[in-house]
Amino acid sequence: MIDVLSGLLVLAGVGFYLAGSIGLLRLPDLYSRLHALTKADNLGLGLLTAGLALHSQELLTVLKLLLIWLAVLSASAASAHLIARYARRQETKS
Amino acid sequence: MSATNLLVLDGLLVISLVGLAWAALAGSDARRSVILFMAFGLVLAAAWVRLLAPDVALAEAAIGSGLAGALLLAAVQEQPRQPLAARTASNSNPNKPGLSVALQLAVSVLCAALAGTLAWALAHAFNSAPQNALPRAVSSNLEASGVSNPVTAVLLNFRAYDTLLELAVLLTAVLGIFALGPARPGYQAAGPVFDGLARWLVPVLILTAGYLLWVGAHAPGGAFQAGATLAAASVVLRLAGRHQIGLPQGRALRIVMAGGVGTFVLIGLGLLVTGRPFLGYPPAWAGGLILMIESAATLAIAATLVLAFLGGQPRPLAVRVTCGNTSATPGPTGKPASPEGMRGAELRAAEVCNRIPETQKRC
Amino acid sequence: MSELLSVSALGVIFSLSLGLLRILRGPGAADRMLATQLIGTAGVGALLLLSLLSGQQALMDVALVLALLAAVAAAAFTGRQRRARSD
Amino acid sequence: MLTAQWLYGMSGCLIAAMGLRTALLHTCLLHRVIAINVTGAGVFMMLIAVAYRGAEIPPDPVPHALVLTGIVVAISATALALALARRLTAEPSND
Repeated sequence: MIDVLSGLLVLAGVGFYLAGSIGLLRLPDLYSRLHALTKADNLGLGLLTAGLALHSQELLTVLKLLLIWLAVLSASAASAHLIARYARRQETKS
Repeated sequence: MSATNLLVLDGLLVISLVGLAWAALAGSDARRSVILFMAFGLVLAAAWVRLLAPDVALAEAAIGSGLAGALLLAAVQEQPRQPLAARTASNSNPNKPGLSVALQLAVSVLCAALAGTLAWALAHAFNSAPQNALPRAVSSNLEASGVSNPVTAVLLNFRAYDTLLELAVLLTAVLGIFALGPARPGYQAAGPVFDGLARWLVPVLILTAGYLLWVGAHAPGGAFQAGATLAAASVVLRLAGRHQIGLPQGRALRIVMAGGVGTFVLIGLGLLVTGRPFLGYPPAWAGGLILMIESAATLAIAATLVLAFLGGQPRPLAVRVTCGNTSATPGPTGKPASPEGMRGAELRAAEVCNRIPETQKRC
Repeated sequence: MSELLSVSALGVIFSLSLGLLRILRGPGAADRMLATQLIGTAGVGALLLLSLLSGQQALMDVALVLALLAAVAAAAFTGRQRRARSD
Repeated sequence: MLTAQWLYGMSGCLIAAMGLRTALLHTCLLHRVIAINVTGAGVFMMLIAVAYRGAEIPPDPVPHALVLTGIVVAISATALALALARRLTAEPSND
């Protein structure tokens, strides 16, 4: 049961990864690509870590997975903002 | 993983690596090249993992993509917006340098020949039976080395001389950077988003550095990875516009910088006095001594990498106060600053201030 | 289960190589930096999967360092204004 | 015969040669610094490929230690090169 659930979560995570990267490749401008990227960062890795955490037995591993996800989550939020602002500044400058 | 899956994985990684390296080397836009180089480092870390080199992957993740990227980006941002506008004004196309076609061809042929020779040598190495003498020597002596991670055992016990000399190289490099002038100016205070990022990223980085240092004895990790992670914490603080980035000042900084080599040499000499060979640890003490050396080396490496990011001798905090008074003193100081001199802090500060107009002239 | 994990790892690596296409295409520096972020995140995901597949606990540490340093690189990219020299 | 060893080793050769060519021919200092780093990465790939012994046998730790040392030396050399380049462009008598 747990195996099935964890497998489904991992697969869903990979799905979001692929969706995010296809969006990054196909969407027309920077800001919409930014939107696609955050899906891969937040949901893709989030679901993946959730699936892996269900799969693992040790508490330390679960905590590490949680830390990694939180790190990527807040780093991607902050860097998405910073990159968008950078692009915005470049636009207004030229 | 099945063999086919692994083959697909290897193929994707290798194609990505060669493609990224080629793209990073081509073109004339420096910012593009730096970003491509960072991506190259990320993929390279994955390749190290695939080749069962997690220690190297850790170092690559911390240094190759993160710190080297930050260092190169800081250098790019100093360049003029238009790539090389001033310097290649005579050259209409910066891609085609003034070198003659014949010379370019000759260099290309020589490099191709070098690649061929290297490939031939590698093929020879791969086809002959693997030389197992060294790995066997490592694994049979691992018990006595004081640590159970074979890479750490090689770095800090079996081939400790290499690491000692490497720390000396680091010290020399940072002294060279010092001699080239003062640090770049700091950044303006960051907005709330960046500040929030720094607020949690810095403690986590410091904690991770401590963890990597500790875990290096029995699992991938160690002084290099820990030092790089610690340096990243300071780099984030610097980017966030803080004045205090955790770098000690004046004499304390010098002690930390020299601490890696110093601890190493002192322990080696101490062992020599007790009748053992230089850096030949007694097995019972080896673990403790290695941890001691690694701690000092971590701090020294971190200080070196932070100073490398600053790009020169850090200005003493007092300079900001005294600069207004001393910068009126005329006269450019033509000679390079010699930070190892015996002058007092005020004199050094005055000299740093004098040099500011000179360095401001860059394009 | 391990077959599923290994296919997932391939999927993540494939998404990483899609990110590589964007980094090669550009056009702007910000686009390339976005793609680098994706490569970093995909690398973290792939490392976690491989860590479970191969039983190497250390790969989790590599993933952690990769995640943290990707944040540092993004911070360094955004080109913050330098202080005036006379501060 | 190990396919992975050949793949990574040979592409390491290729990358090292490409990097060396750019380091010698490019006009921009920053590109040259990046090129030297790429050359180093190619050499590291060769070393790690030599250390690889297949999935079952643990790899040779000595090249791993060499590469670790090499990575740290490479970044300190890069930093020194960048400081020199900065100084070079700062000199008014450059051109």
